Formats: sequence, C-alpha cells, structure tokens
Amino acid sequence: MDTTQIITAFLSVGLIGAILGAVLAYASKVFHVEVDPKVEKIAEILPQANCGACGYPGCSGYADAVVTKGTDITLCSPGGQDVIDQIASIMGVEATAGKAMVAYCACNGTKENAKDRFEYYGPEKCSSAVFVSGGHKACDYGCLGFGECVEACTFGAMYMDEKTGLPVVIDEKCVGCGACVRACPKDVMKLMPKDSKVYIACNSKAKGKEVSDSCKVGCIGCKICTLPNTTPSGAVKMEGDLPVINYELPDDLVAAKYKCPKSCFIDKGDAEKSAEEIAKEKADWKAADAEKTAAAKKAALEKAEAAKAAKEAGM
Amino acid sequence: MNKLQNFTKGFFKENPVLVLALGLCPSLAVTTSIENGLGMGMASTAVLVGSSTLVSMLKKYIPGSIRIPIFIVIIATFVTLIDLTLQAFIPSLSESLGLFIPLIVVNCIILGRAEAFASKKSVLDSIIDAIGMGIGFTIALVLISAVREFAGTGALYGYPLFQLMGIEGFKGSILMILPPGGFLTMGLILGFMQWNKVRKAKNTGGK
Amino acid sequence: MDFSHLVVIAVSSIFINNFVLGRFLGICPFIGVSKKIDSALGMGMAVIFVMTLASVVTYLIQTFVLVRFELQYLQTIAFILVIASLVQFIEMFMKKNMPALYQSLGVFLPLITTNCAVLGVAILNIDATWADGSHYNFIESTWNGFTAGIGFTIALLLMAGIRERLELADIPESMKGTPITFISASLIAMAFLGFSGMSIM
Amino acid sequence: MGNIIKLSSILFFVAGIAAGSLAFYNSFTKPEIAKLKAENETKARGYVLQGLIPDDQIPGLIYEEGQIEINGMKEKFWKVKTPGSNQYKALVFLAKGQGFSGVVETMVATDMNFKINGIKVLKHTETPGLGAEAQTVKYGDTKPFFEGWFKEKNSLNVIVEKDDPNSADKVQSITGATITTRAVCNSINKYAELVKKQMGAVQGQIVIDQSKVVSVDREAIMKARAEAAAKAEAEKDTTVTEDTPEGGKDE
Repeated sequence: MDTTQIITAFLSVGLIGAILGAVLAYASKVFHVEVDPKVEKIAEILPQANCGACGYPGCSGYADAVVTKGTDITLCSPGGQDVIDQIASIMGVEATAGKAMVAYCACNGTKENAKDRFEYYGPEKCSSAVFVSGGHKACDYGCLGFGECVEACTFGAMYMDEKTGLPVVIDEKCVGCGACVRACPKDVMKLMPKDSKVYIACNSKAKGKEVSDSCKVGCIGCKICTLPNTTPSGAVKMEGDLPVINYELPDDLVAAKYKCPKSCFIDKGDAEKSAEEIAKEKADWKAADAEKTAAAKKAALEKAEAAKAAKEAGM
Repeated sequence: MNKLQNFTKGFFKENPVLVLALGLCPSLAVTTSIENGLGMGMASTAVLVGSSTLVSMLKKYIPGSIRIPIFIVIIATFVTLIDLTLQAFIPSLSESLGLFIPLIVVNCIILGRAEAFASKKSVLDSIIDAIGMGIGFTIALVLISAVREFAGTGALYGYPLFQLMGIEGFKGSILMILPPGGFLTMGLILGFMQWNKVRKAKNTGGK
Repeated sequence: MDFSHLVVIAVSSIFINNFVLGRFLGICPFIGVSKKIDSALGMGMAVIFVMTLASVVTYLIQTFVLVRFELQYLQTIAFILVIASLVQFIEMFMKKNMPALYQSLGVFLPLITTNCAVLGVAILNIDATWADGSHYNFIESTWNGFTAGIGFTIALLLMAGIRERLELADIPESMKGTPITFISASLIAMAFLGFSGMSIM
Repeated sequence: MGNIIKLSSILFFVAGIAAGSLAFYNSFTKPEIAKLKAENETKARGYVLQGLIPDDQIPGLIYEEGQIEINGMKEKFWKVKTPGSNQYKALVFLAKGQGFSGVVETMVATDMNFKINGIKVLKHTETPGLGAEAQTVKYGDTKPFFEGWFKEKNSLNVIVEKDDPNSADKVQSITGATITTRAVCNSINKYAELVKKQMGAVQGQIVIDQSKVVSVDREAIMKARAEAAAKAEAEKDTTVTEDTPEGGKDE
C-alpha cells in the first residue's frame, strides 16, 4: 500500500474541493439576488436533483413557476408525496392569506342556446378545434365544449355536463389554481372570489346583432347592468361591448341579474332552488322594483315640483 | 407508511423508471441484453444503498448550504468504488457498461433519493428505501432489456430460445438493439403502464 | 493541428453519434424540456455553453492534476465536482450581472449540472483516441464539447417541434404524453441511423 | 469571511477523505486490474496462436518483446519461441486502427512469413449489429465467424473484397460494416509492415544460421507483392507457404 499516493489524492482533490467551496461561498455573497422568500422555501424542499422531469428548468425554475405562475404542485416525481404535501402547506398558507378564488365558465352557450356554424369532425380537443376557422361555434368567444379545462384540472373539481356541453366547476373542490384558465384556448374560463355568488356567463365581445344571431343568451352590450339605478355601487363596468364585474366593490347584483334582457348574470345560489322558487323570487323582486321605481318616480316628481315651487317662490 | 410498504413501493407503484420516468439514460443505453441490464441495475443499487446510508448517517453534520456538493462527492465516491471493483473482478461487465458506470453519478434517482429521503429519515428507513428503489430500477432495466434482447437477437439472457427449440429463422431485428429500438421499447412499456392506469381508473370510476 | 480531425469530430458528434439519439446521453432533459420550442432553444444554448466550458475545464484538470499525480481513477469525482461548481458559479454570476441573459438561458443551468451529457462529454474527451493511439488535444476536446452540444440542441429542437404538433393530435389515451414522445424519438433516431452509413475518414 | 473558510474547509475534508479512501481502495484493485490485463493479453496471444503451435505448448511459450514506432508512439510486438528452441515460431502484434466510431484493436498472430494464423478483435466501439458483429459468435460455433475469414491470408496484403476483388488475400466484409472490416485489414497491413521492417533489421544483425529464414522471408515478400499486382500469380503464394514447415502444419 502506498501512503504517499493516498496523501496526494487527499490533498489534490481536497484542494480542488476547498477552492471551489471558497469560490462558491464567496460568489453566493457577492452575486446574491433577492428573490421571493416563498420561491426559496419551495426550492429548499425540492430534491435538487435538477432532473427536469417536471418540465421546468431545474428545481428553482419549478419553484419559481409554482409561486409566480401557479403551476401544478404535483409535478415533482423524485420528491414524491412528501414534497407535494410540503409545497401544498407553503402555498396553502399563502392561499388563505390572499382571497380564495374559484373558476367559472363565462359562457352559457349550451347546445340549445348557441348555434353551430358547421359540423366539426376533428380531434376532440378545444385546441385542435380552434384551428378550424376559430371553432365550430357560431360565436367566436364561446365555449367549444371538448373539456380541455376538465382535463387540465388536477383536483377533480370539474366535469363536463353531457346535456349542456359545458364544463361545470365544483366550487368545494376548486382551489383556484387557474390551470383550466390557462388550458382554455377561448379564454372562457375565468376566476372569481369564492364568496361571491353572481357572475356574467358570457364572453362575447361582439356587437349586439352578431351575438343575438349566434346565441340566445349572449350579452348584446345593452349596458342596462351598468346603469346607476341598476348597480349604484358601480361594480359593473363596460369593457368594450362586454360588462365586467369588479368583485372588490360590495354589491349583490340582484338588480342586474333580473334586468339583463339575456339573463347573462348567473347566481350560483339559484342552482339549489327550484324553478318555482326562482320564478317567485323574480316576481317578488319585480314587484318590489316596480314599487321602488314608482316611489322613485314619485319622489323625483315631488322633488321636481318642490324645486319648481321653490323656484316660483324665489321669483 | 410502514416498512414493508416503504420497501415495496419502488417495485411497481413508484417504480423510478416506469412510473416516475427518472434515470432514463442508463435504462435506454445499457439495456441491449439482460446481462447488461442486470449488471447496471445492481451497480446502481449498490451505489444507491451506499450513498443513502452514508448521507442518512451524516445528515446532522452536513451544513445545508453545501449539502448538494457533499452529496455529489459521496455518490461519486461510491460510483468510483463500484467502477474499480468491476474493473478488477468483473471486467467483461465493466467493458460492456463502459461510459455508463461513471455516469451513475448523474442518475437523478440517486441524488433525488439522497436529498428527498435519506437526508430526512432514519438510517434504517433510508437503507430500506434505497434497496427497494434499487430493486425497482433493476426490475425496469431487466424488463426493458428482456424485450430488446429478445426482439433484437431472438435470445433471452444469451440463450437463443427459438434455435434451442429447433426453430430456425427468427433472428430478431438489429434495430431493437440500436438506439431506435430503445426509444420504441421504452415508449411502448410506458404506454402499457398508462393504459393499465387508465383502465383501472375507468373501472373504479364506473362503479 | 490537423483540420480534418475537427471536421471528423463535428460530423461524428452532431450526426453519427448524436448524444441523445445515438448515445443515449441527456435523455432526461430531452424528454423534460422538449415541450415548447422556446424553452428547448434556451436549454440547447445553455447546454452548448456548458459542454464547451466543461470540456475546457476537465481537460485542464485531467492534464495538470490527474495525470500529473497519477490519479486517473479519481476522474469521476474530480470532474463532477468541478462541473457542478462551475455551473453554479456561472448561474450566480449571470443572475446578478446579466439578468436578461439569465432569463432566457441561465434558468436552465442547474438542470445541466446533473445532465449526463455534460459529464459524458468530459469523459469521452479523455477516453477517445485516434487511430494512432493519440488522445484528443485541447482544441479537439473543446471542439468536441461544442459540437456535441450542437447535436444535443438539434435533437431537442426536432423533438420540441414535433411535440408542439403532437399536442393537437388525436392520440389514444394511453399513449398521451411521455409514451408517444418516446415513440417519436424512436422514429427520429431511426432517421439519424441513416447517418451511420456515412464514410467520414 | 468566517463562513467562507468554514465551508471551504468542510469541502476540503469531505473531498479529501473521499479521494483518500478511494486511493486506499485503489491500491488493492490496481494490481488486480494490472494482473487481469496481463492475463487477458496472454490469453489473447495464446488464442490467436492456436493451430500454429500445439495446444500443450502454448502456456509455456516465450514471448520476446520487440518495439515498433508508429506515428511517434512506441508499440510492442512479440516474437514467439518455444522453450529450448532458438528459432522464432511466430509473431504476435496488437493492431490498432480507426474503425467506424472508434479505435478497433485486433490481436494478430502470423507465422514467420507473415501469413495470418489467427486474429481476435479485442476492443471496439462499433455499432451493435453492424461493426460489432466482428465479435459475434454464431450459435453453435465456438469462435466469432469474422476471425475465420482471416486465416491463411497474407497479413501484409489482406484486403477487403470490395476494394480488390481479384486479390488472393481478399476478405469478405461484415454486412453493413465495410468500414470496420477495412479498419481491421488496414491496421493489420500497417503493423505487419512495421514488424517486418523491425524483424529484417534484427535478424540481419544477430544470428547467421537464421539467414536462411531471412532469405525465405524476403522471397515470400517479393512474391506476395507480385501476387498482389496480378491475380494470375496467386498460385506462387502456395509455393511459398510450402517452404515453411510451420505453415504446413496447421492445416
């Protein structure tokens, strides 16, 4: 046995290690860049095998994607369940701190409601169908109904309703990760706060005539919902020819729901009620509204008269 | 998770190659014959067990910020040990595996296991996990190489089955031994795994 | 310096012995990062860069440390240590000083540390011999690293291009994702096999 | 700063201890590897000499080392003697040539007329199924089929059939691997030529009673060259082989 050889081996490789260690330690100080602490935390948990199995450039790349883009947290195969749980706990803390969101389908173009332009016989995928002159639906903005969003959901929080041909989100299971939003080629899937009830079930930015030709329940851009006496809070604003709800402003939007000529405002609470109940509620509201309008009219009239009287008195 | 589950999960349920799709380079490159596949699987298992044990033993003394370089050094040490051992005692295997013995170092399974499991769990658990994963890796390698060897040369573990039975003619297609065959076999096996998964999901979903 | 040697190296490592399709090196990133052409290109560039650099550094380590002290058996440990540290250093440097480049290329660097293609090219550089028994010299090693990186990038880009289209294809449920990717890789590898009839000497 | 020193000293010890323990282990395996290499070399030399020298004499053969210079590198070849005999019986050399994807190393044994007795491809990196067939043993055979093709050919002139279909020393090429076959042939030509040069010089210097062998040798070479030029003269090659007793024996 040759001791000098062992010593040479020890020293030479040891020195390589020491030099590299020193350089790296120094570099990590000099070249330090501030990053989101969450990214660092997740990167810490990931196995650092940098194998690329997740499809992202290395563990830190994946950590960054999870935090900034809301990527699926289950992609790390070397880490297994342990890592998923830990990331979930980090991201979970964050999710409750912010506002919990759920996905919804901003289209009510069921098989009955929306017309088709032609029959489509391609691969049954939304992203394929889009390539054939924007899809087979007469409406350029509506749901194509092949359920790519459902496939994208890793939480089992969505299913396709066979009857309507539209995706349905199960609010209890939805974590608001936005995977379906990214999957949809028509941008029909959107996110809304979990505690809000009403959403606009139309995505069409087309003009009124065009919309009513292609869909029974499409928004024609009449702007009723944005009028001050419909939504005094100003929570609904037009963006082009489509109203958008600002969920930051508190409003029950009941007036908009009943006033919308195309019934584009959908109340999630209605799903549990029977048709009669809904009809009754609507009738009640209409009566109340009529009363209110009458009262308002009367008040306005009185006000005008009072003003007139004051004017006359002043003269 | 109990110890037995921990041991057997790598065989099939969390098979590193077939389910997790890790360590693909060796599982395609050396699987031209069962002998090579088995040799590679056992060499990797040995490295995996050695490095997992050591990492798990030293986990308290390794500073977090340079743990990765230290893990790499530990793994590289075991790989070199195996390399030297093979050269000295099983030279034929050493020659046919060639470049891919030193490349065990960069097999994601080993570093992944060291970081994700051994650096957190007890020594015994780490050893059990490492052996289980190693066996899973070996199973996958043997499976792939069996398909390729048979389709490529008509032989299994060096025994020409058809000729032994007196049937001449089937000599296999060289293509299966060549790189395209490796990719093809891998694709088909992974496809089969997925088919199985989809079928199971449908069965349970249907009820 | 024999120029024809460089041509032989280039043709061999780009086409005939393409790292991914002929030698099975770097399969993990080949499958992992080939979903989009953009990221495949970034990854490819990073690999070319690191492979070239790794060839340079490991050649120096081999010649001035390992051979001098007769420590060739420590090749694996010394090479991986040097490559890993080098890549990490470059990553940190780039992140701080060239954020734009880091976004497009640097993010792929950590993925490359444990890419067997990089360690593979370093070892192949040392092992490879010409017919007269001489080894690759410094320039030949570096050139081999560079061209092997190009070969890797070509394979990766081909795969990414195919996968972008596969996304839209009607594939049986059980073949979706990784399985069909491997089958496509098999077909590309078959095409590359055609290069092995080439006489380059 | 303190942290930097701490980290780098930890890495120093980890890397150092790893390297040290490997060096320790290496001190055990190194002689084993060397022994194995030497054993393999002896085995390969014995293997290619089969037939030329009776099996029971092979283990006791004396190998005298000679040196040839090729592209500035020194390479070994061996002159083979049986114990108690002054006469060389055979020549053995390890021919190296650039094959399709790397170097192909072939152990070659020839008689003193440079007629090949046996070859063995020791190392190659050729494509499985194509060039690698050079080592494949067909089921039922004991030796790779490729080796048999070279028996009795003149090592100075052996050539791939495709390159010269008229040569008496033509060798079939492996299907789809002409480059590999050509690499083996060319490397054998090149090394044999160098060995011949060396032998000529050595033998001219030393023993006088071997002058006969030398002259036979030269005659053989002249004839071998003539025969390479014209196919008609192929017959003369057999006359030459009859001159050497060793050549006749191994039929």
